Amino acid sequence: MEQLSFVFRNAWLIPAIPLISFAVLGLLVSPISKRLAGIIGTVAIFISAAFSFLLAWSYFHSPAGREHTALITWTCEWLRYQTGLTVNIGVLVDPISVLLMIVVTTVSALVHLYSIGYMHGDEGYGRFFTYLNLFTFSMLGLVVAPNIIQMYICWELVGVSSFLLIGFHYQKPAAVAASNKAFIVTRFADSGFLVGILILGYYGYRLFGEFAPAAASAAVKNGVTNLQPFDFLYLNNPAVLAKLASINLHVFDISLLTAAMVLVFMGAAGKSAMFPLHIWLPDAMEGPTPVSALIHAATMVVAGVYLVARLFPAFAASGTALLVVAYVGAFTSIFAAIIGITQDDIKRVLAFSTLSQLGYMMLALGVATMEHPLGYSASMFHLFTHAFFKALLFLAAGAVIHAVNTNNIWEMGGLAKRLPVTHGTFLVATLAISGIWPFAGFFSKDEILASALAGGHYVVFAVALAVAGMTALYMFRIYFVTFWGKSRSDTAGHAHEAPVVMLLPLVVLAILSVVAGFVNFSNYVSIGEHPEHHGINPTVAVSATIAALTGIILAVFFYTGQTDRAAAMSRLLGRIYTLIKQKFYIDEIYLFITRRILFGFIARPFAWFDRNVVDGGVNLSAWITRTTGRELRYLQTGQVQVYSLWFVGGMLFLLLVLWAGAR
Amino acid sequence: MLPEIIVITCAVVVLLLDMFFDEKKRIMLGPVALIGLTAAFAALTCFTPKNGTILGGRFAMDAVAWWFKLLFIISGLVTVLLSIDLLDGRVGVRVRGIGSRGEYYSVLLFTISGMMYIASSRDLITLYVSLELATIPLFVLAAWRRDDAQSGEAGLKYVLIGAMASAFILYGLGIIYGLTGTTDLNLLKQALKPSLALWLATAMIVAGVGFKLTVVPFHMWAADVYQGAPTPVTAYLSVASKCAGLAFIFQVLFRILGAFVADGAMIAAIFAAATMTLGNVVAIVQQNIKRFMAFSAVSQAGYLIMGFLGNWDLAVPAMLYYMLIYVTTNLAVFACIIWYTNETGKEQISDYRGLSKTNPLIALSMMLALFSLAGIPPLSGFVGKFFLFSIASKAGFHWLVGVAAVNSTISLYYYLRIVRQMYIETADENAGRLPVSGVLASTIATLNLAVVFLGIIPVFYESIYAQTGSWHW
Amino acid sequence: MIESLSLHKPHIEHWLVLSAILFAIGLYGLLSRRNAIGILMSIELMLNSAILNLAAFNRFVAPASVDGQIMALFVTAVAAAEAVVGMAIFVAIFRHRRIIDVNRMDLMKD
Amino acid sequence: MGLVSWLIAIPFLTMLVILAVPARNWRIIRWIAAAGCGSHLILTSAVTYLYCRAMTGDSVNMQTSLLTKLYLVEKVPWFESLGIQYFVGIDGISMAMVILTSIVIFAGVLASWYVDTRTKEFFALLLILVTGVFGVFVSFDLFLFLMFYELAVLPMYLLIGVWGTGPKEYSAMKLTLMLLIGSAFVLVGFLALYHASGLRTFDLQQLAQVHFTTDFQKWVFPMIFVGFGVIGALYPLHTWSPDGHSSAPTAVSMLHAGVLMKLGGYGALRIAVYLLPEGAIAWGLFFMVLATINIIYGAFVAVMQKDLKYFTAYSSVSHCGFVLFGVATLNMMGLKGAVIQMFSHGIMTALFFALIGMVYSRTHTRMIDQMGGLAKKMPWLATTFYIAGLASLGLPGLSGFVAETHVFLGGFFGNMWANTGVMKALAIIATMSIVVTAVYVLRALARVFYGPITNHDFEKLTDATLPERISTGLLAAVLFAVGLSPFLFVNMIESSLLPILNRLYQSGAAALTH
Repeated sequence: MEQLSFVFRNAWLIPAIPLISFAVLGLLVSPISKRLAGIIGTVAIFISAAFSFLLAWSYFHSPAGREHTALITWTCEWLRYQTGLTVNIGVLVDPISVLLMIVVTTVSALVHLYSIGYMHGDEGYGRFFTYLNLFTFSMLGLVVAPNIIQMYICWELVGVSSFLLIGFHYQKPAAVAASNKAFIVTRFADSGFLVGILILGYYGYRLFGEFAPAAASAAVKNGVTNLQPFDFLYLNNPAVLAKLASINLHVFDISLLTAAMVLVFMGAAGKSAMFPLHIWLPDAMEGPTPVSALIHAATMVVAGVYLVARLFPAFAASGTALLVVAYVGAFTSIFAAIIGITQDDIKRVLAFSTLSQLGYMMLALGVATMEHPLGYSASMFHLFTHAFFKALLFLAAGAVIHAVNTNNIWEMGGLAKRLPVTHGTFLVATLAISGIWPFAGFFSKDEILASALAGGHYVVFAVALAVAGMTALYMFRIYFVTFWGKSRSDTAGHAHEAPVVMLLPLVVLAILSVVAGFVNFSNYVSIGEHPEHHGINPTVAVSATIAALTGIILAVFFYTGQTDRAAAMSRLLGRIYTLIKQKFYIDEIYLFITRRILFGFIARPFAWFDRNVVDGGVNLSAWITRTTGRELRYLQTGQVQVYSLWFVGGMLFLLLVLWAGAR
Repeated sequence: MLPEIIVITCAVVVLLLDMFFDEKKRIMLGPVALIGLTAAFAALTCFTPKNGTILGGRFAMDAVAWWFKLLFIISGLVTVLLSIDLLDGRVGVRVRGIGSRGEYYSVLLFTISGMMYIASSRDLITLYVSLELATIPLFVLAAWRRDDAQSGEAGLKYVLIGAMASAFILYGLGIIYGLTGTTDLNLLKQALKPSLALWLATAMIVAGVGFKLTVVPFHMWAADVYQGAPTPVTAYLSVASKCAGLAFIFQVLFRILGAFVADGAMIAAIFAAATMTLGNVVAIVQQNIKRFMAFSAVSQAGYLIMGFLGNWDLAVPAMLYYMLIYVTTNLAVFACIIWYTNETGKEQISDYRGLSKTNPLIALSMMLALFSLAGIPPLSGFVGKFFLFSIASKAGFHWLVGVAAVNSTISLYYYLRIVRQMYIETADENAGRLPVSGVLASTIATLNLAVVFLGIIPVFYESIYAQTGSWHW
Repeated sequence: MIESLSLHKPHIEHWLVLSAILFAIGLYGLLSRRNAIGILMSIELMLNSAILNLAAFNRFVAPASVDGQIMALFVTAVAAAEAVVGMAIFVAIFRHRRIIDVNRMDLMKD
Repeated sequence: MGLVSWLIAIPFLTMLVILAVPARNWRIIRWIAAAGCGSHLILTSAVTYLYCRAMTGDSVNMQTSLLTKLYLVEKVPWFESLGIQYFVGIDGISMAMVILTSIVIFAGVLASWYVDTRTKEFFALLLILVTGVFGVFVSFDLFLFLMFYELAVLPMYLLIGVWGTGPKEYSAMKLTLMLLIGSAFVLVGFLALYHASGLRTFDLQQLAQVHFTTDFQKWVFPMIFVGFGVIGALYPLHTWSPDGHSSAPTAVSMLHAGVLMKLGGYGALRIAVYLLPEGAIAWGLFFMVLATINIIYGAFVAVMQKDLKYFTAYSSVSHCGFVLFGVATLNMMGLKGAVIQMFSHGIMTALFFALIGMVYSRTHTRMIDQMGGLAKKMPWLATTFYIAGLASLGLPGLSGFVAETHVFLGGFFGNMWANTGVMKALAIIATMSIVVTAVYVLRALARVFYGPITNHDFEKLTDATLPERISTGLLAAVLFAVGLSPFLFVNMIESSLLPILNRLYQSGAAALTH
């Protein structure tokens, strides 16, 4: 293969720059000058963003880019578990990683910029930017990971940086609780992921001798010199996958591959907050709004989707795992959408909409196959567009909250004229997410629906269609309630527009969420031999638009003018309404399981057992010894004749033993 | 034979001087005894060959005998050093009825000479007589404090049981004489045939010696006698009398019963296990430090007789080396106890509260000595025990090694009780620094150096091994 | 009958049995007497039985040599010494505490 | 006197110097101690450099060697007639442990900078203890090993008994006795080895060439393993650890949890597994099950703890379970993981105890629910505490992750003798512990440092002082260093693990054939 150009060879700079700036900020700057910390952090990300655009450009204009082949542009040995099982950290450049790099750096850069305004005057200002840089680094490291171990490492690192950022206001108990919850839930998911890695690594290692030569020769064009069992290029190798799929695990009669992939998907579901591991995401909204925009809308939460896409051939090779992905995704999307309709906290509504959009992406992946990879591209496409308008929604919401100091939409209202820019951008984003032509969401959603239909998953298609309608409903619900009508609180009465440094990102993102849809995406991102090019499919487009419009109309009907219709409706639904409003009591169920079952029935008994039985045993032996001594001392009666008696007895015993021993 | 002669002469000289001196001059007696013992020491180390016989083979020297004599002289020397302050009344708390130094020293010297004879007598007669010469004066010493009820009682108990033991021994020796018709140890060995009579004799003799070695169940006297006797005498009893017992049983087992010793391993193991365990568990609950030391001594005897499990080329040196270490270590502990009793007249373990505050150095030495008794490296006790355990392990008694090792852990528990009193418990507010006489200070220091270095410097063990490893009896 | 007895020369077994009986009596006394002096006497008895043994053995086993007799002599002296020491200590205690009963001599126990 | 002897000698000499200084000027004493340990740190780095330079050449031909290659060896006959000798040297495993100890004691001295009661005795005892520890790690003669081992255990009694808190006498006695009972088992095993070999030597390398009979190995291995397991907190012999650690003063907890508990794993690996491979093969699975219990059980019990020190002690039980687990897997990754975990847990838990001590010295409570919001007042302590916590829950980038993945992979890869299915199951169970660990660590730390300040006395608390910052900063830095560049560390130890494995495979193959 030809010598890689400068850009490729130095692609490692994209994650490295934020890392360096993180180290510099954490150790040197933020103790000294907070203001400087903000600037440095932001600039660093902008540089890295520029670099990633450069990379994207040169990749898609390179022969490799045109046929979607991955390139390992930089690699070095990090850890050798044993000979033949080495982890080489590196940079993998392929369509989706490039895509994600663009998304991450862009959104991150804009969020940094926004935060300069938003976090102004916060005493943790420097810390905030340090954490943001850490996050950006970890996310980029995850994106470029060429092997599953590096993926896992950065996976954990994004987890911890999200933990730090959710709990940023560590004196707010709610924030602390939310951060712990987020970390622990994802950690639980990651344990599944780790077991999946163990399985893949072990069998990959066992089969390595068999398949490595072929895989390695195949991998040469990707610029890999020494292939390792943990590398994606090896794990995605069809021959290996076929072999793994043929091994039957004798529990539930599923193949080894399926087991491994389902476990891996558990990790993905945790990170992307799929049902039933979604509970942490709504609480994560306790974090500062820019964090929600960056981590919990645009980038980190799509890591799960990215992981599935990264291992897509493996998922595809085990059909079952892919079906699991599809149905979990579909269920989550509708489940979250239903809840979203009833929430009052603007950020929580957005969180639930994020859930449902992530479900969308998952189901898109689930309906794709190696032969018909439309869903694959569609999912990535939606990831791409969603990143922009969802980030925009959050940032705009942030601007609103910044103005009215409340999250409750019922304390807002009539903000349209007071916050014109925010209102405009928010409207754009709302239209985009509702999938109205010509906004970005329209195209990506349309592609997803088309792929579902083409894949013949009619249930999924129906669900997706319904979700499209609901999305429009709840989005316009908060839109109307927030910006129209008359203001329902005096703070909302005289709210002021945010500073320019905050509005600028809004505008940029608004533009992006308009134009992003016109990218002919599947040219760039696809998988398999024959990429499918997708034009507008009229039936799908029409049905989707109708669904969206229905949603909007319903929103208009319920939430414009005097708003007692909504109340009436909820009263009509009664129980069901409260059930939905309480998010189906999932949190309470979890609490019950952990507190009552795990702690009450395992941890506490163990603790008791340890203190009383195990330790008791030790003390008992000591007590026995002491008591024996106390009893035996009474042999010493002080009576000389008793002593003599013992003497004689001993003599006789000795005689007996000698005599017995002699004969 | 020169050292024995010197010791006896010295004893006589001391006695005579005691008659002719007046009270003021009697202060010279202690030094005289010291000079005598030092001379004997010099004579032994410089002028005494490690083999050879006189008196027609009735009295013989060999390496084992040589080392035993060394031990006896050392313990005698130290005992005199420890007694001087008490006898001359340079103490914090005067004890009445401790006078008459002359007799004290001469009696002490007589026992020493008797023990020295045991090691090298080659005839039943001399063996028995020297044993008695070593024992009877001890009765006197134990009861030394005429007007102290405990001391008297200790003496009486000691004399009664001691006499009984010697009667048993004598009867056993008589039977052996009857079986062979000779009293010459060298001839006895070939003449003996296994028979019930022989087992009876053996049982009686071993029981009698077990009394001196404080082997369970012949140990009962020890607690009371140790507690009642004057502390220096207790110190002497705890080391010298045990040494004498060992020397005697060496004579009996190796010279008389040499042919049958190997069969006795199991018995030795049983007695060892019983002795160390009983000694330890009872020592746990003691309050009086002398009585406590008695039980600790019992358990040490238990470790000691692990040496009788075979492999004599290793066992004999191991036992001798252990005896050497035991003598120094135990005397080191007793030196501290004697000092404390001299200054305060207290004997309870709890009285040692906060000693590390008032007299840090003595507390340190006592702690070192105690740890050495417990067998904590790098102190000599560890090495000594380790070699004995190794004997047991080589003989295949792994269970006994386990028992012994666990026992030494238990023993650590009660030694730590004293350490805790000295270091962890806080002293009474009015407790001040107690004076230390030069003699005691130097003795304690020397003994502790020995305690530390015997475990690190291999030369002593190596020479014992070289001389007695190939000891043919 | 008297003659028959007188004609019948005592043999070694007789002496041994006698000494054994003496020893046993002594032991019994040692274990049972309450009076310290009695105990000392019983010990003397045990020692003397041993002496008797030695003499007998010398006479019957090794008549050529005199080791046994010598030993007997030595032991007599030793026994005397022991008795003396014992008596002395006992006297000291008696002077001090006015008791002869060894059962009450248990200041030190446990 | 070679460098390795100096490794042992420096703390001892420092102790002598301290004894020479009059007790009243304790400030000087602590400076002396710091200087001594600092110089020891320098020496250690020098030795490390020498070792690495010498090792890189040889690591190739270790692939098939049955004898571990030692560097900087010193061999002096001692009790010659019994084949006892002063035999010290360095190989990868001991190197790692020496580095660990050197760092921890330096940090420990700095962490106990404000001990003002009986300072002289305190530092003297501390240094004796460390002398023993270094001795154990570099000695390759079983007698010497045992000697240093007990020397290292005993000072603990006084250190806890005098300077401790709470039921200190009880805990101190319990700890000392349990550990010495353990060493009693070890003693039995050593003597059995000594005599069974018939060589009349305690030389580890000569014993390693003897083939002991299978039956012999089958009863001696558990003896030695359990004996070391006691100090390695092997379930159910771990109960000295919570009491001991909670009563011990800061530096002592650091050393004890950080270093002494490693003696167990070290001995089990270096002596039990190395000398008795067949025994290891026979008993591996059994001890693996126990270790798994350690891991899970310790974690769950830690969830329930109210006292920070108990909390850390139980997490130590759980983490030392990883060490024993790794040893029991009997394969490369497992053993390597065990060694790395020893190192990583040593540093991590030392950091934990140091911080607990510092927090306690400010708040005068260790009860988790009596604290709160301390991060506001002591950001440094909070940050380092979180670093330690994240390391203990195995966050990548910190040393814990490297160790744990090694152990998990080791368990999952299994070995050719035990039932791999069971081993996989155990490995998966062990993996679940990372969740529980996350739960208890985060809950406790959040309770202590986050949230609003509950107690108004905490308003005027201060952050760490300079010595404390150096001590904790050093430890945290090491955590990062190992976590970010494990390759340095791993290559250092790998070549020394090969002989152990080669012996295992050799005798394991024999065991499989008949």
